[in-house]
Amino acid sequence: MNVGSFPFIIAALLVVFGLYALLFKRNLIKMVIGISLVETGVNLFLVMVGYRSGGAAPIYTYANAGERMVLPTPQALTLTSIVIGLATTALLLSFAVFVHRHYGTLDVRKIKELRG
Amino acid sequence: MNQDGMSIIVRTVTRFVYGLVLVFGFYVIMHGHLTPGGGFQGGAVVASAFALLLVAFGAAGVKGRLSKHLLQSLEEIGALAFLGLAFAGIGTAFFYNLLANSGSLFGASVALGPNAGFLNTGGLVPLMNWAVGLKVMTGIASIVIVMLVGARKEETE
Amino acid sequence: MGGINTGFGVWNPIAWTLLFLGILIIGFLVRSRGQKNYKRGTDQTQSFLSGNAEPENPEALHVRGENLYWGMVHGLSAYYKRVRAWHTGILNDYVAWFVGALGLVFVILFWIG
Amino acid sequence: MNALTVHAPVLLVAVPLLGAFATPLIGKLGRGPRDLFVGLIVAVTAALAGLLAADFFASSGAPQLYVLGGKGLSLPLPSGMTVPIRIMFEVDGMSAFMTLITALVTLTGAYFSFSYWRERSGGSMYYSLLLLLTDGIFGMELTGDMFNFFVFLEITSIAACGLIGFRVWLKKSQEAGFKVMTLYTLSGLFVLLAVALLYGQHGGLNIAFLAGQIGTLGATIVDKVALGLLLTGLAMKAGAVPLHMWAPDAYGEAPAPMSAVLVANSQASLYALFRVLFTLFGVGVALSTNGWIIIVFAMLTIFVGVTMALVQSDIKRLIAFGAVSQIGYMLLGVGVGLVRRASLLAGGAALADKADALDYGFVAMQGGIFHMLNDAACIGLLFLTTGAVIRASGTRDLNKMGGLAHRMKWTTIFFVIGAFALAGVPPFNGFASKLLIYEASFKVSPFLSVIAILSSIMLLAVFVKAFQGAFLGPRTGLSDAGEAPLGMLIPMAVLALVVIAFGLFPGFFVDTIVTPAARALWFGRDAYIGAVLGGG
Repeated sequence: MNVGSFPFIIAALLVVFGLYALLFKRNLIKMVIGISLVETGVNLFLVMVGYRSGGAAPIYTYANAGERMVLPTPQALTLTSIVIGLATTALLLSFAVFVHRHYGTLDVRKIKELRG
Repeated sequence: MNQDGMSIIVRTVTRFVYGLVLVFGFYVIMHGHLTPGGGFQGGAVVASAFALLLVAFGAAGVKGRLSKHLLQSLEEIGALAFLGLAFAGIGTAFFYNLLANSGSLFGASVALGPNAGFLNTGGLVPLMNWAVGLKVMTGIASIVIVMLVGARKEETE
Repeated sequence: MGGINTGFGVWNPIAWTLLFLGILIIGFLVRSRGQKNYKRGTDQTQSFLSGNAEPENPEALHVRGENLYWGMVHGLSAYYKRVRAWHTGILNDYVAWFVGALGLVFVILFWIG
Repeated sequence: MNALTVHAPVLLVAVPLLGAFATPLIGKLGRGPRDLFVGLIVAVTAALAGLLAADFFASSGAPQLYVLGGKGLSLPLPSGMTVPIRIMFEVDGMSAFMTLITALVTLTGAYFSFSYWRERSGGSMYYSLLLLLTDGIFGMELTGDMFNFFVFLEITSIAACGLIGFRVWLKKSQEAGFKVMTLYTLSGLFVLLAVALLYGQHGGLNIAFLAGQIGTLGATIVDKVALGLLLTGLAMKAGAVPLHMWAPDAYGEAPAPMSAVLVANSQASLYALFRVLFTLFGVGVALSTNGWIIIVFAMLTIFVGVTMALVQSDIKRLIAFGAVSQIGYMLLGVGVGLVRRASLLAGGAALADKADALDYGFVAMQGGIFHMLNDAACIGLLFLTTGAVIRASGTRDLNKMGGLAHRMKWTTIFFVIGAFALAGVPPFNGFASKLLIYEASFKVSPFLSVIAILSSIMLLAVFVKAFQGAFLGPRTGLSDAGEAPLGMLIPMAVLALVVIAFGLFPGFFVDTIVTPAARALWFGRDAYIGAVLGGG
């Protein structure tokens, strides 16, 4: 299946939406979602870098002889990146829980004791 | 979601599905070197079974059966096992795959060309998958427990 | 020994330290030739606080950290008002600085470089 | 070359990792065994870093390779083309130099912590995160692979934010943790995007391979986008103004001994920035543009950092802003070096000009790199003394402190040494490195030197304020707290001795360790690439 440059556009859009959430959303949880969106965009880009039109999944045991495969390295990188993303998201959400406990709000504009 | 978990329907279904999820998770870990998946993915599946238990039976229902300390200890042991396997090949290089093609455990040589895949290949890789799987399943489970307990404390205060 | 060449000249800390000690010794020699006829325990050894009496409470004597350089900060208040206002403490603004800097770096790299 | 030196690069990463995983298990045995274990791991790590550096600086200076998981480093394709596919560690002068800095800071920070947490709840998690952070920093400094670098970058992000926010009962530390983690993650993701772009363009992740490709093919638009992303992302992680907003929060809210390690973390990002500018994009792009971008970052960092420090009333935040300003001096030194290098490589310049550029550019590099080491020692010392001060007085507000010098004589002396050294008062080490930077940057533009010198003077004023507020003044109820325990004084004394040694014998240290590091960046690009691709 020839997908053209469509996934790259989606990846760029995901990054832009994520940045929009980080720039204009006040809620801490929504900012974490923004980070996740940027991450998803980058991951999608990374997978697309190794994609070949019509390629099979890079699993040697399933492929037919002579069939061309997509590049496995970016997929391995993406998996690593997803694992790291899980850890960062968990940490960010934990911080959000404790920030809410201390400040009683998730509004980022009210959480500014550290300034100046 | 209250302290006692959810309705009897959810609990019954959980009892039924729980074992299937566990088996599927361990399958994914075990075949990590042959099929998509591996330690992290399988571990995450197993941890989702723990999360299912927590959701269905509530924190009170699971308390005492899933000890946080036990989970954390197992997590460290998994990580140490992974590192130990990485150290095993230090005679040649760190992370050197000592067992691959050696004829011993997981040491069968890989057939050339497309094949169905044999479990007894991969050398240290399947063992590392198990170590990572142990770490991930216990790690994510303890994260879920900590977050649940943390959220609960906030409700009572 | 121990010196470094800076292109314009040489920096040798050992020589500098010896010179510093020498000047210190000369300073002490000059000081030791000064008058010694003041009387201890009288007003001559009291500290002079612009003619005010010394406060009883010793804590009142301490110039707190915040009071230092207030004049300088006051003189630069136009600058400080602006720069302190940048550090809003709001995370959205910090992300905006990052995105802005990224944009600026791209502009420089592609239009000028 | 024995087995230990061959495996030293990977052991530097593996040993702290082992410690990080084993510490919670050993922590169940009690505090004594755990402290002993952590102390042992940190000491072994520092010894390995010392061994690696000693072995490297004694040898000819050719980059050392360590290939993970295999005998060779390349995989020949059916077409005959060989691509380096394995993850490898590549140690050159700059990497070996950076490991020394990290080892010094972590060693003193960890040993200081044992006494610092004596009466408080410093759990096993703290030491676990400390070792994980050390591990990530070493990895960033040693790796020769872009994606591997990203992984270590994220390890440091997570561990650093864990350290900032692990005291969940402190309101401000949670706020700082969330903010720092968001910004770290964002910069890390843009670094990953740059890695993906480079991979898509050149089909490899090895730094030497990518550098070789960019050098021979010239930088394409995609490469330039990647350069911009790497430059901004790493500048953010290093804390350059105007991307420094997280830095005072992080350094200020982390436990005092960890603030110093966080500065070492920023310096590791700085190292990566230099690696990108000199090795990865050392040829094929407009070097003077990159150099001027760095210089602008540097000037802003120096000036804004120091002026903001002057108006702080929280002693730790004050020193944190001072630490931000010092990052600017390192950037200035290397930026000036980059601009000079551009004029050296440009065709048509007169021979005398070229010799001039080589001279002053290289001196600027030496200054910037020497200042990294000096800054780590001085700022480490200052943060440790601040920790002792806060522990004794129970407050961080300069307006509530006073008179601590009456009881804490040693701490006072160490604070003065650290403050003088960082502010560039002769004969301490900060003066030596700053002098190199001033004189070399004067040759590019006198304006740069003037700002740098003025800011250095203002930094002295900042420390006078902190000193006056915390240590001077009459004896008060607060100042009746006793001297810091011996376990805290010894790490401070070690750092103070290092500061004095670097100050009194700068020539020796510049010749033995700084010059090889500067040479690795300035001349070492071909050797760095050649070690992996052969030839060169």
